[in-house]
Amino acid sequence: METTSLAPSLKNIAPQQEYLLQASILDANRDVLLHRLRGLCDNAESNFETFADYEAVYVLSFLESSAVQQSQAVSFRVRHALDDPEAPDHIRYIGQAELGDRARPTLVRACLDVACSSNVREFLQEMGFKLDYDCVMKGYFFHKGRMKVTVYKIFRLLQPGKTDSSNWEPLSMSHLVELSVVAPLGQEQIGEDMKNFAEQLKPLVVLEKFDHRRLHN
Amino acid sequence: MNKDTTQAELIFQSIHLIQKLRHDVGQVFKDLSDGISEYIEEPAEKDENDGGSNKDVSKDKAATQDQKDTTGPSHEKSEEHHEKHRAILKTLKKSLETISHDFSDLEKTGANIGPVQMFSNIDNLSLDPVDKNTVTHSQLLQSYKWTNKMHELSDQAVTILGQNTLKRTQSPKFTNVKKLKGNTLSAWVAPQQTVDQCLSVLNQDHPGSNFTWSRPLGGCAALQIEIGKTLKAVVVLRGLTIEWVKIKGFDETFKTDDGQIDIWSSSRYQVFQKLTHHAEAASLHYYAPTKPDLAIKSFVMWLHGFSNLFSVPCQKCGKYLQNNMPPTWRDYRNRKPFHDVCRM
Amino acid sequence: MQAPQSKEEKQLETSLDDLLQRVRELKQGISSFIYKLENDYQNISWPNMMEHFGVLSSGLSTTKRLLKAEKMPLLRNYVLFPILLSPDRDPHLEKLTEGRVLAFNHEVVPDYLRTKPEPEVEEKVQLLSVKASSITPEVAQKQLTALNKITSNILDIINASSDEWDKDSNQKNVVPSTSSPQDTLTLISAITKGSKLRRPDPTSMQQCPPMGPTQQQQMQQQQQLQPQKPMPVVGRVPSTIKTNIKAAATSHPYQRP
Amino acid sequence: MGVSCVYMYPVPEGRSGAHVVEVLQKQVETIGGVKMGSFVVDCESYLSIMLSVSKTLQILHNTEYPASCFAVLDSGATLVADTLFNGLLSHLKAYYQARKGSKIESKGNRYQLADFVIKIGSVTLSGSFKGILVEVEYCPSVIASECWNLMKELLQSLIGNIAESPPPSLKMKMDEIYTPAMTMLQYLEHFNNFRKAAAVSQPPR
Repeated sequence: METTSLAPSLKNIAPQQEYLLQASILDANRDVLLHRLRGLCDNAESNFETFADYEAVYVLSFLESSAVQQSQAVSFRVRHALDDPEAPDHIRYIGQAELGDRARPTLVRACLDVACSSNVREFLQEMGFKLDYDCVMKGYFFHKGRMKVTVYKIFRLLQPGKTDSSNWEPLSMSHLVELSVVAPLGQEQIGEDMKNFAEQLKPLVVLEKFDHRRLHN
Repeated sequence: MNKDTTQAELIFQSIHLIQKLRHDVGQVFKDLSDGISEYIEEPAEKDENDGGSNKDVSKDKAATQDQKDTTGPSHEKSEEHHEKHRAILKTLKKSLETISHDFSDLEKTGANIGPVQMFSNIDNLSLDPVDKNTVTHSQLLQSYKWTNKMHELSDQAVTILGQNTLKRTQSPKFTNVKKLKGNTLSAWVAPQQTVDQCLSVLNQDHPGSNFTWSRPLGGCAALQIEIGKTLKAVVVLRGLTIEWVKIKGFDETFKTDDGQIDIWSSSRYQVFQKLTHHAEAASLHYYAPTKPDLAIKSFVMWLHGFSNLFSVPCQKCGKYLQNNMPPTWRDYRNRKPFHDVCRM
Repeated sequence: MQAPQSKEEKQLETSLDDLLQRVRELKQGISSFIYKLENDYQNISWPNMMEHFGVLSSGLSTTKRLLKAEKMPLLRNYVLFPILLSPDRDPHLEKLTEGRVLAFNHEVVPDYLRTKPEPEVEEKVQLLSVKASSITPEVAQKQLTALNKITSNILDIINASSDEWDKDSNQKNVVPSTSSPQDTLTLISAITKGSKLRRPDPTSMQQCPPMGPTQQQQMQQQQQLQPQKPMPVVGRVPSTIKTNIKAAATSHPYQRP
Repeated sequence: MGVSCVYMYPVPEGRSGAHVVEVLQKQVETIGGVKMGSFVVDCESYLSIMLSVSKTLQILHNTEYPASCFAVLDSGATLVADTLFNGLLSHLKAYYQARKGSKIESKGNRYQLADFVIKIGSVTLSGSFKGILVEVEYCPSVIASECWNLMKELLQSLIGNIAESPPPSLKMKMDEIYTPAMTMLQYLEHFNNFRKAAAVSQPPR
């Protein structure tokens, strides 16, 4: 029964982990950081890569949502590039963040990226998902090796569903800075590399592993 | 030209004089080396060698006189000896005179020869002592071979093209320049505005298709036509002349990975490869250098006939498929669909 | 006569021996220090150096103490009188001085047997002491205070500027407040938990009146009494709201740390 | 990518499925088809649990699109995603669970004939043979209504009158630009039919 030629590609989905460090930078100091990143990262000769994504988070939870089961709620982040109409939509599943012990340099969480067709929003809703919240992220993107650095601003949508820029309202006067690597499970070396990289951005931004449990909604 | 020929004559003359001079000088040395003893036999040889010039004749006379003297009685030996010496000196003097005469002649002609003009650096080639190090020779040889070949091939091409009535290139050799001059030029030197205007008119005339054009290299327009949802074509225009046609499927693209327009790659579908061939033929068929806008108009109209490529059966056999291909041919006049094998 | 004399001599002899011993030790200390400085200077450390100096100074002070000791006869009472000066090389002397003094001649004797400073130096000292004694105590006092004043002034200036300098460099370290932790928190919680991005559920309006994000935050900070005010939980349908409120009011299931 | 039509080819009484497949393959080879590898289309059903309305999620894969995964809901809404979508499903275990023994697949040879691709697949439901599906794809065209007559000509020469009209799930979308998802919907329809037939002949325990 499992002898189909498709079997290998389906069964061997290596669990991917995202290693993450976060920080923020005030808008006024953004350019300094951008120039430093440009020098540190690959493709220094080309211009900044920008992105503008619309992200909507969909949650699937039981109807009889008692608080205990709430923790079982599954949320998918659906992303859609506003600046590149050709790019496919994107579902991202992010697991619970693990802090690990103190020695571990970064936050680690399960992560799964799936590109999909653009009817994904309706499809998820039909599956029983509900829109939790949405926002627009606009900013810059760098990469160095497999490390990815994003510097972006988060915008609230004043009116639901409208994604043109007149409908945006910035959430704060800062840009969020994220340094992340998506890699198969158990590559602890990456954390060290990221730590070293983050070290070079000090004291402009201090990238840290943030305890997400500390956050209140 | 005239100067060159006189120059050559002069050089020839002076070479001749130099030869003569050498001969005379050689004679003098020979006389000297022979001395008195051998003197007798010498004139005979001399007689054989040269008898042309006046001076030689006079020398001969002296020689014959000497011969007579030698045959004289022996008691006059000492006097005879004297005579001999005198004769030798005389001939010597005479030949030296000829030499000086010839030499002055040579000097005169030499003065007339102007300095040879240096035409190019080629002249310096001979000065290069290490010709083994330079590859010039083999290269020259190679290029000579190639020019020869090219010459040969172009000759053949001329004869072949001469027989062909379908002429796309205007050359005084093939066509009557005076007749076509004004119009032909405008066919491929049409200003961009004219081309743009013509294309937008075409776009309006064919509502089912979508025309877009760009000029990736400046002058020539690369026109992309989408006909219905059936096919895409790229047409390269020089002015208003069709230079290149490619046809691909609706789901294929004329873009390379880096966003450049790609006019070279062929469709992966056999149908559109076939259509490309037909369209190339059609672009020649509709070629009209005098009325370029009409030519492109009728070509586009013909191309538009493929909008029903998959949905119309062949006019002759009434079938949709022949060799697993739809009717890929459209008649030039009435644009009726035929299979490739069904047209006459 | 013999006995006391010999006793005195004996004392002198022993004390001289002692002295010699001390000086030799001192000399050894100096030479080893010099040796170290010349040949092993890479490894010498500051504390090491200070240690050497300490040894030397203690050696000097013991020598001094020895000279002042009671047992020590007054050496000053002894006169050293050079009987013979000779320009010739004296191998015995050379050996005794370890090659430093080759001959006991006119050149070295004045330097080695000197008991007073050089006349020129003496003159200068004389001059200065005369000058010092010529100043009246009042004038001296005045000058002293003036000097003190100037010194303290300078000290003040130096201190002030050094303070300023310190402050400057401190400020430089402080200035790059390029990020605000508050913003970081806001942004991360927005991106991970969706706070301040979530639209108030129209059905649960009555329960949680819509308010501006900043206002809401202030509220949260001020009203520490009820920080666990339940946010609208997305995904609930209206029918279940009542039970939710009840649950929240009685005991909230997740206590935040 | 082009227009595909999928038809069920009946197995006459008393003939083995393998034999009928063989005959069909011979036939394709006679008209000039060249064998170009094999193909598999598979489908698995996931049932929703604990949701107010019961929902079925069908997950299909096709070797023609090896990096894609097709998810279809009851309404016919189709999501085309990376094969990694299977990984997402594992996170939804609490809500959607795979129905046991629902795995059905069509497997067989793939033939190329000019611009046509012909696939003859034998259908197996949890390991046992259920029938034959024939897929004919005409690659150059993207509009089903345009090339239907042309395809019909080839289809009829191959499987006869079964291909009298376009497949029912395609009928509504004849004038749209054809997408691979439409092929998958046709397969799903056939798979559902096979499942129903199996359920009838084999009453549920």
